[in-house]
Amino acid sequence: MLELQSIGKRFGAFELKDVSLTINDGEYFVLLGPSGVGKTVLMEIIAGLIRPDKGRILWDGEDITSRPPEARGFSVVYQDYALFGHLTVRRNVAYGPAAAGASAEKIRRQVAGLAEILRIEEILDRYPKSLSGGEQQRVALARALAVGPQLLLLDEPLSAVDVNTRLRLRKELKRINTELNVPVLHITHDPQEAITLGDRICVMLDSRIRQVGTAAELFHEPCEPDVARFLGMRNILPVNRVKGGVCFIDDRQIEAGAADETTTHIWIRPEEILISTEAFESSARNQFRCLVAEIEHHGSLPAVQVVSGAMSLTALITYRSFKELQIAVGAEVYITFKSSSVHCL
Amino acid sequence: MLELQSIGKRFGAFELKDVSLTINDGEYFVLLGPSGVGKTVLMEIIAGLIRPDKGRILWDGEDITSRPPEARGFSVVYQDYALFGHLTVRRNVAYGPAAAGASAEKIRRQVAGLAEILRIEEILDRYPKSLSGGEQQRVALARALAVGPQLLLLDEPLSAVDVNTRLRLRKELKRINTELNVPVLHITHDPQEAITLGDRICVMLDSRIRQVGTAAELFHEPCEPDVARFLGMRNILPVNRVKGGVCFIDDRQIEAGAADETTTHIWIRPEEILISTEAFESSARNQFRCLVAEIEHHGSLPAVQVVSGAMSLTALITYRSFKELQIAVGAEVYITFKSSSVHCL
Amino acid sequence: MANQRQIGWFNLVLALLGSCVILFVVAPLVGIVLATPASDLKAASVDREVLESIRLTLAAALFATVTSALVGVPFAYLLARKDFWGRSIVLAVIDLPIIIPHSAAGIALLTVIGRQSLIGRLFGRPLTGTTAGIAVAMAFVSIPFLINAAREAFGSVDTKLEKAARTLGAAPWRVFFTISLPLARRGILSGLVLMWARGISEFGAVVIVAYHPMTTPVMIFQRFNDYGLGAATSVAVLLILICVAIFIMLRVFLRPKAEEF
Amino acid sequence: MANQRQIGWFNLVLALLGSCVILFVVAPLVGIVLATPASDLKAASVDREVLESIRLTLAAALFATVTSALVGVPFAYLLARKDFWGRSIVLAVIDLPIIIPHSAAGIALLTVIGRQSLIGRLFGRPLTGTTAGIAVAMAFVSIPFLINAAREAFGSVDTKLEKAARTLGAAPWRVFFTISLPLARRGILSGLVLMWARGISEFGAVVIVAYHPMTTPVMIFQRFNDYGLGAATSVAVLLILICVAIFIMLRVFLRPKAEEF
Repeated sequence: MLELQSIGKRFGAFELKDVSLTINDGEYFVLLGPSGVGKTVLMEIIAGLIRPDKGRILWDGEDITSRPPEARGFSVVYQDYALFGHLTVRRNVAYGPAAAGASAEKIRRQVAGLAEILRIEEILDRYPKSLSGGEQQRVALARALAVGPQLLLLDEPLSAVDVNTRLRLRKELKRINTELNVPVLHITHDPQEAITLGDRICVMLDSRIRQVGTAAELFHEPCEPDVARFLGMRNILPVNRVKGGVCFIDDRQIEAGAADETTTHIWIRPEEILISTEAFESSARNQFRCLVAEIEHHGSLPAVQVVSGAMSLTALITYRSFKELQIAVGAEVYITFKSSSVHCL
Repeated sequence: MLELQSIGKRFGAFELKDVSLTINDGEYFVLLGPSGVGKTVLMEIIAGLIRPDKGRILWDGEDITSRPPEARGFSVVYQDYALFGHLTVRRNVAYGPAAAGASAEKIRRQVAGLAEILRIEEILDRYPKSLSGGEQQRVALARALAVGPQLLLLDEPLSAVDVNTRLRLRKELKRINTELNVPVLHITHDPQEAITLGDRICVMLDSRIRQVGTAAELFHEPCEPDVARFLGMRNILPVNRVKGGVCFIDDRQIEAGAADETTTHIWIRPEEILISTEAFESSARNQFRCLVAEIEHHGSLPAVQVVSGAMSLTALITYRSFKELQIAVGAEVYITFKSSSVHCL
Repeated sequence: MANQRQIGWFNLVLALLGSCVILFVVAPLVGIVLATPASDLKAASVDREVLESIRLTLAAALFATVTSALVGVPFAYLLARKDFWGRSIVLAVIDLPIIIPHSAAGIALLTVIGRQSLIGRLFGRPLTGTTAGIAVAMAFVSIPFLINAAREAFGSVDTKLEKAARTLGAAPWRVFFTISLPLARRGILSGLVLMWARGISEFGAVVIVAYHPMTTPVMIFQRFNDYGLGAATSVAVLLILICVAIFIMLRVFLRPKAEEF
Repeated sequence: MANQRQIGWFNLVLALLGSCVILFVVAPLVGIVLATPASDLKAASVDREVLESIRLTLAAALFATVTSALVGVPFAYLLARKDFWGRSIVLAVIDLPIIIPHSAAGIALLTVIGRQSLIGRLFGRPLTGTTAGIAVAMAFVSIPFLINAAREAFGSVDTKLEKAARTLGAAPWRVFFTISLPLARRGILSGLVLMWARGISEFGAVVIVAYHPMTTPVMIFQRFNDYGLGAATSVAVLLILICVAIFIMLRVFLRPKAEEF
């Protein structure tokens, strides 16, 4: 178990502030944040490549803050893989065991085993330069796993490969984590990736940790609007005041079952908003007449942006409804959503 | 109107093969393809920066193949903006008019006008280095527009900015295209971007043009499985044979209204597949008992991958149904889709 | 902790080796300054013969530099941008003066500008023993420094900037003067100063082309030969100080400023 | 088309300027070869005095290079990797020998290794007039080339590779020998050859430290002074050929091979 206690680090104008977090045994932990927020610095602090100005790092309760990287056993896979260009794939993978003084026979067996797991047997005698992005990625993983790491640190490992390879490698990473029972710290700027992979996700904004939790927790109860926005959520509305379960938002009132005095923002999932061409009676407590302001086609699900007075909301509907309702920019439509669909922040 | 006639270009192992296409007046034309496919080379051939080995380039019917870039009037916005670091924003924007010998007064007015349109008035006296990605992007656009271009060439203009800026800039690009009536050639590797922006989209794979059409045409009638796959479509199944509107796919038979002898692949939209925990009678002609193989959370819409024999399909359902149906990996479910939902390739 | 000490050892050994190098470079310079009484230095700095040689040296090197720049900088741009047939041979030829022994270079120059040479006959008299001859010798041995510096400076200018400028309607010559040259100016300027400094310090080629008029490096050699070490050191210190001043100028004023662009 | 011609003009002018530069560099070298009858060259190449001086020159320069490499290459690694206080001053100090006039450098070295110096008194006799003295003079003027080449070579090795190696369990010294040094080997090797070539061609500093034993650049100067141009050219051509051969070796064998990595 890795524990960071109030880690701080300053480089000129950049400052990492008071970072505390825990990575449990066998956990797939994702560090999610926009670029430039200090994720890589934090990773290098964990690896021992950068010394923090403040704070302590504990591994299974033991203070390892001043232990050099070669004695920590946390291996790093960098975004561009950082393969050793002057060595064959085989010798890249063997680098760690050789540095540890393993016997030639033991190294041979270890390389063979990892080559099988990661399906790189065919390329063991090639040089990194001649490999595709996906192959390089697997070699980098094999090299990192060859030392039998206590913790695997992955710095944006999927950002340099194309979409299809990325989907395949995601599964591979998760499989390694589960089968070899290695805890993983995975850095990414992509919320999708974090959701798909992370047992727990840590959202970092402005060099500070904002929220740690499972994907479900983050998406259902983001702790602040910044986090929600970063996660790509739409329909976050600031609330002026709340009275008896009704949120006052500029010139509109929205009924929200969960609203109380502490509510500052509400959030409505785009796919929980129903669009109709006529008003209708239903159990849903919120219904507004709107104008269609814009239609965006993301993949095959049209996102319809509607405005009602000063309030602007986006609804995600199926392509079929989109065609049946004949929605066009400027058309008058009704939106309907349940009071229980209104989430409070 | 720009016409490329059988353009070919070879650089060592790379070859651009027989490219012919037309960009109409005022059109927003998107060139879509994975990286390394030669999109930038093609753009530089259009700009006059690279001379093609073969083929002709016509502008309004006139052959401009051997005309140098400064005489074509097609301005380029590069991926990293390529702003002149030794000049202020103002002088960056004024570069083109100054090169054309415009009077100081005319340049002043032109810069002021564009600065207003692109909202860069505040930063006119700053140097590019001090600007954010989104600001640099707008300056690059202003500079390119200052020459009153015949055609605007954009090379991955949105790939270096963060998600929120990207969404804002997309609208800006579309607005410029519409309001100033400048035809745009926009290069991207992102199908989403192509769909959102393009009046017409040209899909380029393996240095060759595969299909040109509107977003709707591409998504409803992709001409070949490669194109469909690149567009991110799931559920493309190869058909063994077709008999009386029934497609034989390994050990399964799917009814498809549109299938005939020429059908080689069928394609089912993930959101047109219904998932239920029990079989039911309906007008939909295709129903299969399946096992849930995997659940992926992309944003807030879960993608459920199911297998029935050798057939694997993905269904996109709402988060609410997902919770109500209590779908878990390994569960038995039924999928149902209409014969008219089966698209033939 | 053992591992902590290991890091320390590694860097300590490197630092020790480094100190040896620094000492090796600094010791002779400190030595010569210590060996020169202030009075000798003062005497040298008002010696008309010395001052005249310094003036000659600076002027000849400046002339060599400016002339070379007018021809060499545009050529460096061509070398940075175009990949023509035989380019690597041309690059090698430009580097030749760096590795040719300077006394041999002086002899070689004599075959071109000496008494029997085409130029010698053309002008009616050889360039040997003239300021022009000195400048030619200086230019020959130092022009690679200018061209290489300018070529690298142009090479570090992103060609996309030039391409963008072309599409904005600028002809090639306009792109060169408004984009390439301003963006490469620091590198070119430091190449100019470097070439000037190399010209000033040239001894081997100059002493063969022109023993008179006497440049300062030649004068140091002559005084050492004719009057011994004592007579040479004060002039040597004076010249070293001038070169170090130019060098500091190069380092301090031409260092790329990170904050600008 | 008018615009097409414009591009042509621009490049044509640059190419013309380039031809002037090439001519300026090549003419003296062609001139000296043409001026030397084959018989003279043959005579020089069997002249025992000449051969002995060439042997001495190559050996002294080699000795200077190898010794400097053992100390300087690890130091270059430190300079490439660590950002310590005063680093830019250290970098400047290392470059000093490049800009100090070589005759002045020779005088400065005399104050350290000459008769009156500490080292002179320590050994009971000065290093002047010895092979060791020659090697010291060669090392002084050429060590910046080695250190800068090695520093740049190490600098171009991605530090992420070294970091990755550290996390794989390799101690700093192991990372240096298994990652940094092999990846920088081409740059270092070309720095070594460059330093060797610069040592061979050194004249100014060597002639002051040791007129005897006579290195080839000194012999060219001595023959020119004592017997005139004719006597000097054959030795000069011989030395130029040796230097050009080393130079071609540097260019052909040490060019980075694109296909490897």
